[in-house]
Amino acid sequence: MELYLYLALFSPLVSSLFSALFTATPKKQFTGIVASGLIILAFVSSTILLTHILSGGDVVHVELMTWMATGDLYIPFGFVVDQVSVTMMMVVTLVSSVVHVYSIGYMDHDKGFNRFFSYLSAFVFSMMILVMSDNFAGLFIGWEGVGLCSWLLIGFWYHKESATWAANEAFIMNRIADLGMLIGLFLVYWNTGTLQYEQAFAAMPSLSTDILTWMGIFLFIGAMGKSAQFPLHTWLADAMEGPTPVSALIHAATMVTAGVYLVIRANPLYDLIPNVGLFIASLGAFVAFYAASMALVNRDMKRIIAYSTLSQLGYMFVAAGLGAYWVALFHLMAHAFFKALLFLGAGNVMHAMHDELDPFKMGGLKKPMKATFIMMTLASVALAGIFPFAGFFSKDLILEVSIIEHHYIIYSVLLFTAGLTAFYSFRLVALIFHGEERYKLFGIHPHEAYKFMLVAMSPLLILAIIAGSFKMTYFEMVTALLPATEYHVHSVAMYWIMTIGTQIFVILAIAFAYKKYAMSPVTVPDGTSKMENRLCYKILINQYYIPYIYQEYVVKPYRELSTIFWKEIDMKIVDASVDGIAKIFYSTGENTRTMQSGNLSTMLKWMVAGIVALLSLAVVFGLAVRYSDEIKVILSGLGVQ
Amino acid sequence: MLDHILSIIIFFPAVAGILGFLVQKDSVRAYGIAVAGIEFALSLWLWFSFDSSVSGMQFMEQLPLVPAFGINYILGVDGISVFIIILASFFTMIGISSLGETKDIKNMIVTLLFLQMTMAGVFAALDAILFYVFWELSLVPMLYIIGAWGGPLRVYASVKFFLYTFTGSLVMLVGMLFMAYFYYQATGVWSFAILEWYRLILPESFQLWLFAAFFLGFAIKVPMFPFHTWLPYAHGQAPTIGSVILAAILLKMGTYAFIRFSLPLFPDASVFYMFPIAVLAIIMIIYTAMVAYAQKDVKQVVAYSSVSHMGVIILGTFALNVEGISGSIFLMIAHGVVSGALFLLVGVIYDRRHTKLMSEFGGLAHVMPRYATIFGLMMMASVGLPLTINFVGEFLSLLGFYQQSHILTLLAGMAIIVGAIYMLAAYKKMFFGEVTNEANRNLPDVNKRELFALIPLAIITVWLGIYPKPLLEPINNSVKSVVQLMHDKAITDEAKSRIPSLVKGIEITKTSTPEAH
Amino acid sequence: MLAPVNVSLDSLNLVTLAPMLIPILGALLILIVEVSKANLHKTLYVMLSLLFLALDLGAVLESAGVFAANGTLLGVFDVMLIDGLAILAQIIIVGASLLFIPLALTHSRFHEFSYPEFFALFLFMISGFQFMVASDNLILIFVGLETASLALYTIIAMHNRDKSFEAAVKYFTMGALSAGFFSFGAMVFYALTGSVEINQISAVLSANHYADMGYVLVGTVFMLGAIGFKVSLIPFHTWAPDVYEGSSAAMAGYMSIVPKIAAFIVAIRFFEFLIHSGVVWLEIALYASVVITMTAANMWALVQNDVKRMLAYSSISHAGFVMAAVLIGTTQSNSALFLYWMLFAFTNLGSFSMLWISRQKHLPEHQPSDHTYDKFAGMIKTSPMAAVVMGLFMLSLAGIPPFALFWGKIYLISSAVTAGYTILALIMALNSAIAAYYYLKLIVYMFMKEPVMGNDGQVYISNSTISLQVIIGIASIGTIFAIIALNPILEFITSFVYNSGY
Amino acid sequence: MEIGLNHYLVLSTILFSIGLVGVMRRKNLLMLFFATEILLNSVNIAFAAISHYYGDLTGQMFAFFVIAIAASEVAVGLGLLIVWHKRHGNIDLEYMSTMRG
Repeated sequence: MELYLYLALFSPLVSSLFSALFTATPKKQFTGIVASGLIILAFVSSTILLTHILSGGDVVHVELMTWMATGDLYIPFGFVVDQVSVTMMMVVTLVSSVVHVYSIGYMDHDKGFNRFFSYLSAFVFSMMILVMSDNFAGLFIGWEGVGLCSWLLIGFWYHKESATWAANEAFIMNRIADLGMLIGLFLVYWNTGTLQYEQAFAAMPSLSTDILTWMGIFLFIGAMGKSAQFPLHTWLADAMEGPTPVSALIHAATMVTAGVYLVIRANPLYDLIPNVGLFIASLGAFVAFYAASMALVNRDMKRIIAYSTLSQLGYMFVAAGLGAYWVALFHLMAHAFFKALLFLGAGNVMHAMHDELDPFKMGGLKKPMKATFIMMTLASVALAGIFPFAGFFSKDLILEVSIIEHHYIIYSVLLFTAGLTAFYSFRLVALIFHGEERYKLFGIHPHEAYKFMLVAMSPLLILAIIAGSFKMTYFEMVTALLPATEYHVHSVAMYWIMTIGTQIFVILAIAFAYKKYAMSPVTVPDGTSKMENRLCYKILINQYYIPYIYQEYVVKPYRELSTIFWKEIDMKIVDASVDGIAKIFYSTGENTRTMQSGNLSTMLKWMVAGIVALLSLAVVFGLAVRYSDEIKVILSGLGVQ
Repeated sequence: MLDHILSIIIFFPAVAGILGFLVQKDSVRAYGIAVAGIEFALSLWLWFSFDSSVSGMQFMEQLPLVPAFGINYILGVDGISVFIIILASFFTMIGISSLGETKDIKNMIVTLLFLQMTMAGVFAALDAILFYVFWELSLVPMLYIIGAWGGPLRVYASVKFFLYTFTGSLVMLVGMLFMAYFYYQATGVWSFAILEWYRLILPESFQLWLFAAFFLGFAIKVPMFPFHTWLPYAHGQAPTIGSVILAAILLKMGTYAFIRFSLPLFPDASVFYMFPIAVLAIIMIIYTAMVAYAQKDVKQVVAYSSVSHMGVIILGTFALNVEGISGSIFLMIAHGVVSGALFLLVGVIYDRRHTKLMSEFGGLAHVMPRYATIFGLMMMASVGLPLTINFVGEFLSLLGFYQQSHILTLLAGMAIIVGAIYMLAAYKKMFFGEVTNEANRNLPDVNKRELFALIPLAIITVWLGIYPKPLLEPINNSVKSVVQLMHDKAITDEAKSRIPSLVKGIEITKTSTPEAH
Repeated sequence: MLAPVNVSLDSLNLVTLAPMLIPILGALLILIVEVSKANLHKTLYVMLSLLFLALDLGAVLESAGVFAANGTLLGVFDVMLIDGLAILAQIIIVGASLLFIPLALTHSRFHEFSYPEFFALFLFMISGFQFMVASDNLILIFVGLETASLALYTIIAMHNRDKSFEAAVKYFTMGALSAGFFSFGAMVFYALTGSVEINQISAVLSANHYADMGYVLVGTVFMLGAIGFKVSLIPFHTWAPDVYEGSSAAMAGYMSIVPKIAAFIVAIRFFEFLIHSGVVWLEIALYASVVITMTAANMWALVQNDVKRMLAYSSISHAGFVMAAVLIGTTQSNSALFLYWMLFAFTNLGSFSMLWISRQKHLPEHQPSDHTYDKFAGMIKTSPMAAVVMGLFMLSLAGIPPFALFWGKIYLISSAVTAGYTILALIMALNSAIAAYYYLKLIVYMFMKEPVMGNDGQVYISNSTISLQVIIGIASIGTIFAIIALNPILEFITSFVYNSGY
Repeated sequence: MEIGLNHYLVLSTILFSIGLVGVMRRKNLLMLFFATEILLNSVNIAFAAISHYYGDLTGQMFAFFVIAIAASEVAVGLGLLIVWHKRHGNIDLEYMSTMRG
């Protein structure tokens, strides 16, 4: 089995390096094909590992070599394939295989084709390290690695100012969270003496709650950055500047879920600190609603999906925070499939619309892009959580968890958000595919994507539909590692009322969206309509003014403070005082050199003055002898004995 | 020959430098590369014959110079110093081979060879006066390099560099003389041998004063805030080769000296001053990073980033535990490689455009993709991305200091944020966007000569990031003995508790020998 | 009625006089030669002087051997005192003179060397200094001091330029004043103790426990004034820059070494017993004047435009630095004084010789003085070897290791540290940093500036001859490789100083 | 009133002070030399008196040496003065300040 582990881990690396060889050369179709092949190889290996684990095989654990060893610290490159990581591996390799193949078509005309595959595979490699590592340090390598790749890929079109800005924003914001993560690692190390999951978690129950709470908080801060939780969420929407396959892979399916993965992985820790868990759940619920509300009015197709991702991450954190780790992981998996599908569909639309992102300028695309229409609709259905699609199983479960754990506020928030989710998803679908063909106003002739791209998307489609049916198999597998709490509402009647109620609520929301955007005529908003001038619309379209606040009250002051530090403090105080000391000597010399007037008379006077001064000093001394005791104290300080 | 390999490493370049005067002008570059190559080979030989499992000094040489005053010619290396020596000869080789069109190239090469002598000497010297001799002597070639080949403010910059560091080290010299006097009082014999001094246990009050005296000398060299202002000038005005060696090796003298002198000689004072120094280090990290962000000149960005990184090194040193000190030593090497490479990279663009202002560039990734790639790698290393060389050092330094103070480590950890901010901003300004300046439109990408210098650095950056063990293991062994020495020597309870004792038993060595797995 | 003088020649111990008599004989010989045949070439006189100085050195070393075996020698009615200090000082005096004399063999012809009297006066002067250091009798010290000084005034004037005469007059007048101070000081001590021998004075004073402290202080003030003038302590230093500027560079270098070591010996003999007997006032006064001399002279040197004048101020500063040894007054500090001065002799004579070698016969129009900084601009391009050597001397003067002066510096600072003068040690150290600036200034000019137009480098060696090159070679070898000879020298000095009771 | 040692010493001190004032005030080189002679001779008086007081010849010997030295100083000084006068036609200190700073 170790062979497959290595294959799964390193074939993306090989793929990345292989593509990297051709970065300087013009587009080579085979780089994409080879890269995709290698990623698929990783997928196949992961599948073999999955079957191994499913069939009750042992956890595969290898240690490649030492990374750092000093003092008591020992960090190896250790990798583990257990029930949790194999799930993540499956998600990562599957979605990335799809995205790789898809990208061959999507990036067809791009100059940086080879470079793109290099970055993309590097991302997969980093993600594999992240999920497969058997210790926190390895996790951190992957953590930063995906951050780097995310930076590279968001800024892939580096000639675009907005893209590079978004890349830097993402990187820096993630770095803020990474600091928390790093501190979390330090806490783990100094309290448990190791960074290996196994030993560290084993040592944790004996630690005081305070320490564990801090550990939990700092690790979660790391998770907040990567999973774009409030208040570190703004980068995710801006990250949509990257190519769409990137958004699908990184900013929907895999990287952003790393935070959830971390909380799941650290479940023995979070089990010990339910207060932090509750905070995580509350924050998750808040973000779920908060992000969904922004998605309601947004006019950028990719941003809407990004907010939806954010919202769904909130759901996952609710589950993880409430201790339903397997539920969180399950939703993570299901979400990966339908959200990646949604993004790839959006990518097709973008291609067709020549990178137009405003759905108000589309409409009626279902005719020219039938396959995409179907896929996106089904993905949206899955996202909305309609039975029997994947989202139903996973999302409803989270609602159940919250009610079973008696967190009714969270439950109601999540329920309401489910309605919002359905609304904005179908608002998007309706605006893009239904209604009149507004795109004609802009003289665009949309066309369907390459067939192989659609074929590549099909696994996701299938999984988005049927993933829910794996629930029990999955449950049995992961609960070998995660707390095996089954969540059942106590009374059957209650269960049915809840489930059907939710379904009706969601369907009503979908219907409302269709009524508003598909049935009635839609005009391209131009800032004059009554709705656009409402306060709540303004707040939502401006993302609650958070980016503005960051720009005005964080970024700008930082820049100004930097300039002040440089020009005022460094130059005018620190440096000037050093030069000032030197100048004191120089100017004293300059001012007193007149003492040497060259006149013999003056020179003689100086000599006599010297004698007179010494004589007066002698007189002073004579007086001082009377007060000798006091003076001796002072002199001893000067070193005179 | 192995018995005297350190002497050979030190004096070979000097002798070769003198002979270099006789070499004909057009051939002197080849001569320089050859000499530096031999020197590097010698230092590699040193590495191969170095026994990593020994924690003490190796290749010791001893020769009385002024026995009446206790001055001896004592050389030796341990895990702490050996790699910096290798790094020094490596950078001298890289530096000479990357020299492009330079006026008075003969003088430059001879000066560099002399500089190499002083650099090797500082790190190999085990006698305080011998150390001081090389320490001061290293100022002279650098003064000349900055002053003769530098930018418009070169004279100001070079003299400032010289006087500032000279002033600090004079105070340090007084401290050394005090140390020798205490040794004389204790034993009746004059001695400046560092290993002899290690045996001396001083009362705390003396430690505090002497620490302060040594500190001034080292802090200016490092340079620590608020003594850092010579550095931007020196870097800003120095030619590429000067900046490279200054950043890669000369700055490390200060941090190395902290570990060689301050910690083992004054363990109680080290503990006493730990927090004030940590605060200074944090100011260095955050404040200079912000200053770096405000710079308009890319070389100044890298210069200020050096100060910022040196802050992390200082912090790791004053963690006073094995993790922190090992990390800081590793980071010295790492920062040497990375900042050296960054200065070389800045030199590449300066050679082409004769400007270092970032506003002059933009979109260079289009015209110089290879350059952008290497620059990006080095930038990411500088930012401290895992699996690059810097991360190992930074991680260990911060990890080590976390044991001493949580809040301060949290503040110091801001390094990874603020570092990313100025580096990414600078990278964006230079490489991203459209090519706006016509002068940049047809710039040639890095050429073979430049690649010859940069590729090895890139390889080292990644290799040691993934597999730091060849360095970390010997460093670890030597640091352990330093920490144990400090623990044993400490007299105050505070110090005893802050500095861990390693004599806990066998289980430590068990977990730290990775072969077992 | 006095008793008839009745002493045996043996007890006179005339051998103690030998070192002083040899230069006097030489001087007389030179005068006789000159009288018997005029217009002989200067090389003859140079060689004669060299020979006699070599003999003199031999005699000094001979007495050093005697001292090492038998201890301190007294002679000629106990007026002569040949102890370790005297021998060490004579070695420095004669050695420096040996290095100086060949500098007369310049390429250009200078006025003073064409007179044989110059060499005679020079030898007289040496014997004067030798008397000065080899006695603890204030009369003999005074006579030696004045003999040497009067010869020196004349020698300076013989350079035969307006500035030389001005310098000689200034030096002479101030010297006369200082002679007044010396005699007045001696008179006070004579009045107090009835003796003019330093050890007698010391014994009498301590016997009555310094009862007349007020008068002791008055005497000390005047002695300090007189000796301060010789070693150029501020504010008695004003002659130094002008005299250095007025005399030839070689002579200036000589003056920065030899007269001062003689004065240091007197200072050691006279002041240290006072300090050790608890005349705290003197300690404070010396402390203050040492610090002021070091620092202020450094600051003035910073602002000079002429290299020779800068070196003059730097010499003042070095003198102040070394005067600290007298203040500290331990065996280590006294040894450090000699060590420092020997090393300083090499370095400073070397750097002044470099100025001498670049001395033009006539001052060019655009140049305000002989050795402006501008003159040295870009020297590395036109005359690299000379620039490197000059840079070497500057680095040594700045105290950059491993060059000669560094070793003297650390030993002296170490003695301050050892004696508990921590603040003084720091001030001494930091002064080196200030000083480094002006030495660097010359290096900056030589190495980092572009050459002045039309300067082909010939100017830097316009005065060069083999003999000058040899001297500079010796000086630079001494400067670079001082460390090798350091241990024997240090042991030698320490044993001599220690055995003399200092 | 008998003339004692103190009278001589006071006289000597007064003369010395006169000499000092003269050294400081005189602008004429020749007068300056006179002032220095006064200085030295004031000391001679004191030496002679003290020598007599102690009944010891040392002081007188010192005085003789001072006289001799003063004489040779005059010789050298006058020589310099004459040369200066030949070259510049004056012996005023004011004109003797080409070197300064």
